Amino acid sequence: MNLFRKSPWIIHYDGASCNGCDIEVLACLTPRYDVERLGIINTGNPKHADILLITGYINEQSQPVVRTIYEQMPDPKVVVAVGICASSGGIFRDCYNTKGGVDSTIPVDIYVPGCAARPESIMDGVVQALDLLERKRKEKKTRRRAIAPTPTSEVPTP
Amino acid sequence: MNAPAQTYSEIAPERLLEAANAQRAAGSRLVQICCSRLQHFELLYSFSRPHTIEHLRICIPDSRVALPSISSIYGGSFAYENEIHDLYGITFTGMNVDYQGHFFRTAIPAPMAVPPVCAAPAPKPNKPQPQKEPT
Amino acid sequence: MSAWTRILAAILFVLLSPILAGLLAGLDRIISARMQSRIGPPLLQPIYDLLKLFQKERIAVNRSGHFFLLGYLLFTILAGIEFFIGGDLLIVIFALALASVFFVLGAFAAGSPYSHIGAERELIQIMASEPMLIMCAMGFYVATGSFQVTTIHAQPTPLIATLPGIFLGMIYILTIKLRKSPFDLSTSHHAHQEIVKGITTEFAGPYLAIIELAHGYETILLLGFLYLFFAPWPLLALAALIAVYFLEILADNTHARLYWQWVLRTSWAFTAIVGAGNLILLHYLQRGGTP
Amino acid sequence: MANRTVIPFGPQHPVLPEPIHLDLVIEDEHVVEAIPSFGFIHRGLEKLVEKKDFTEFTFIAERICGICSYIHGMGYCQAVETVMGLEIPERAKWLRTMWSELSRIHSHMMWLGLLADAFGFENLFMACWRLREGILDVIEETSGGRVIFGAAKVGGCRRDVPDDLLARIPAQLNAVEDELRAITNVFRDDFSVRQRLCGVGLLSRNDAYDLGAVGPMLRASGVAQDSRLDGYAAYDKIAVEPIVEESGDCWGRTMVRIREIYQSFDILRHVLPNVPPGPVDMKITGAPKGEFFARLEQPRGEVIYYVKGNGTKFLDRFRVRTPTFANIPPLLKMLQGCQLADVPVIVLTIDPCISCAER
Repeated sequence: MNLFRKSPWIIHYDGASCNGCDIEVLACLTPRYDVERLGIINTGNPKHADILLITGYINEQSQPVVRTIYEQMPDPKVVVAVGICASSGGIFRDCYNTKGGVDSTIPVDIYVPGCAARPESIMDGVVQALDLLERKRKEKKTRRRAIAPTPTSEVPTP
Repeated sequence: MNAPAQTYSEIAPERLLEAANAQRAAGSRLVQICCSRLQHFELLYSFSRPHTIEHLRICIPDSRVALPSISSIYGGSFAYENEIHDLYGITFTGMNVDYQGHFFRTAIPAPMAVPPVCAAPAPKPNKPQPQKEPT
Repeated sequence: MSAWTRILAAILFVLLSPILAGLLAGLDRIISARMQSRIGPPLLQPIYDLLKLFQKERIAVNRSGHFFLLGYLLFTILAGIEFFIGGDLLIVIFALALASVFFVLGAFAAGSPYSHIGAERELIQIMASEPMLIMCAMGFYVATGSFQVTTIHAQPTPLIATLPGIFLGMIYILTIKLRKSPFDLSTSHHAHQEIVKGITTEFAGPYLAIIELAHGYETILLLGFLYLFFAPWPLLALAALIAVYFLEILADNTHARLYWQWVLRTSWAFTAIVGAGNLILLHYLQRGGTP
Repeated sequence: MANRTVIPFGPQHPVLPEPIHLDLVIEDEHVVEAIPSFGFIHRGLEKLVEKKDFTEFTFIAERICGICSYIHGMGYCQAVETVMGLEIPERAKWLRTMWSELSRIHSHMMWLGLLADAFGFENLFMACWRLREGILDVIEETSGGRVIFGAAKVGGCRRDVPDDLLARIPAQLNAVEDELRAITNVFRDDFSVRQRLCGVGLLSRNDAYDLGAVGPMLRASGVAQDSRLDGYAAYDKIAVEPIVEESGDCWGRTMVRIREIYQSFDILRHVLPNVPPGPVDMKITGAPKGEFFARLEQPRGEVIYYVKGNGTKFLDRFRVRTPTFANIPPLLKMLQGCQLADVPVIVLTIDPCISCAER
């Protein structure tokens, strides 16, 4: 049974954004959109989460934070970049403090467009992430069988 | 519009504390401190009473000139002063809360201290390389 | 109870409790969602969550922490088995207390400030709820003359008639044990909290699943306690349990989280008044009845 | 337990939607000291004004913050218009007033929900956000966007709103307002909510004034200051009474915001039937030369836009002093000596918008 499809727990981190996407991410949890229908819980704790939603781009100070959160999440995990800023830096690309989109720091699996991304498209991004989770778990399992017991082997980052 | 009158007056850097004290005695509130990088550095201290807003302008030739902090008079000014220190590299002496340059950590030290490139359409793809500020 | 029925009861408890607790939690989440004008997750969601957590990667934060978690699970199950085979109520309560201590130790071993504060708060919650559990056992003893669950279960008249205060006190601490608002101090299932996930912050994947599992066993065990009050009339008991659980969900949805000082104060005051009051009155009545 | 521990609070924290980091020195769950660090969202967009045309910069001004997005765009435009000496059409002024009041309602309702989430009242959070969708519907119908709707433009508004739509809005607003009463009553009367708000995070009148608090923070401490009295946009034709509470605690600030929601409904009911006919924007010629400070009232308090033009398409300096930035010193003052459980509540009562504060 594809359990990851049924029970994805998300964690949301706000990189350097304008807040527009953040409040839309929160709006996804609330009655009109209600992502709990899909079994999604906003855990707020990287160690419990499967999906990392990042809004906003990465700057000097948030880079180590994002990296730490990503490393704290147990495998399998998926990163969803929400909004244009998170995808490429967006309107703030030319700012002096920009390092670029989220993929400048950690591997991103799904890009959600929009400025600000609408709740519908955020939900769509999360749902696309669900299948990836299961695939990643299987990949890891077969890989582990292939290369003997090294329990700390990481998923290769593209 | 019945917006309150805004007045601008220029004062010398040495007279800053004295002027701030006078504002405080008159019951004004510190609204903001704004620094601009023109060919020189220009600081605007804004004070407001219910129906007026006064801006005190201080011009300093470069960022090596240290200014006195007004945080002993207006306790909330440290936020503005730390910000200006981190973005423009101007030193304030005697701040009540001093972040030692860690209020805003930026990829390049004092990024706003570069004078503006006026009227140029500015295609600037080369991003400045991150450097660590020696602290 | 013969030896065979005892073994059967134990096996049934170990196997069925997680499923039952999962369904209960699923229902809880659906009802909560409806109260919040949402649709809510599927009924089996907590079971999906649990199974998924077992499939996640094991991140070893601290080995002793995991040992303590196993202790937590083991002693909760032991307490449950002792209860459902009709054993001694005091052993059940002590095993349960020991399980909680293992849980707290596990969180202390994890070494993050959030889990430390969560563990401290969990200790406070144990302090708030434990007196009532002991008083409950005493109440059963005073009413039936035995600590044996079989004897208490075999009473001809329902104990609710003589122990209403104890029952109320048990409902009160059930809120603490189920981690519902206003008592969701040490950790909370859904609401966001100032100490992140509190006591469970540092446990990931399978270890979190162990906690959830133990919590499920504990829930069933506590509901078993409440069942004893209505033992002769199973249908009434079922209705009462449903009503109590609904009340807990309602409380969860109509309260803010309160301070630990407040929780400790009110739970002691409330349980002392209704629990101890009930005990004293019962004792007095029994002596008055048979001088 | 009486030893001191330092708790890192944030930057990723479930109660705070935005990254701010506080090192809380605590002793027995009492905060002895709170040391904040900033810069997680610092973008440096003020510097972008030198690279972008002054009309194009409106889009960036709108993205200073996604919650009070419209007022940021409008404030920037207002500052530029004053420097250029433009008098925008009357209809644009009224539409601007309408959108800024809608923004205020949506922001305050969102804040009420977040506050409820901070003290662990999930149901209330959901209820506030459910009703907020009703306001977002109105915003979407009138402008096409939900949170960032790009309706501001130097010289007026980017879009016109048809009159039949304007006539339809009051009924929608009334429906939201009716349902909102039940929710705000909970904030006012509920026992557990009052336990968490009353007497928490006290800020005296003097401290609020001296430390430079603005907006609901200042008004909840008994100072009647509201920049809408300056009469920008169409506010000179609307009577706005500053809403003041005397208690100076978290409960007072909640009450100020709740009463402001109802005030905004009243203002909208006055504005919507009175929007005059006519064009909504005007042609812009030339470039700004000169300097001006525009003061506006955001949901979070007084915001200041400073524009300095040099006669070219590219401004010399754009500065925004946002309300959250001004409210940081009072926040640090309030955090001293509070309980750990109160930290999220106190941080939220300044209605933090870190994106605003760090730009």
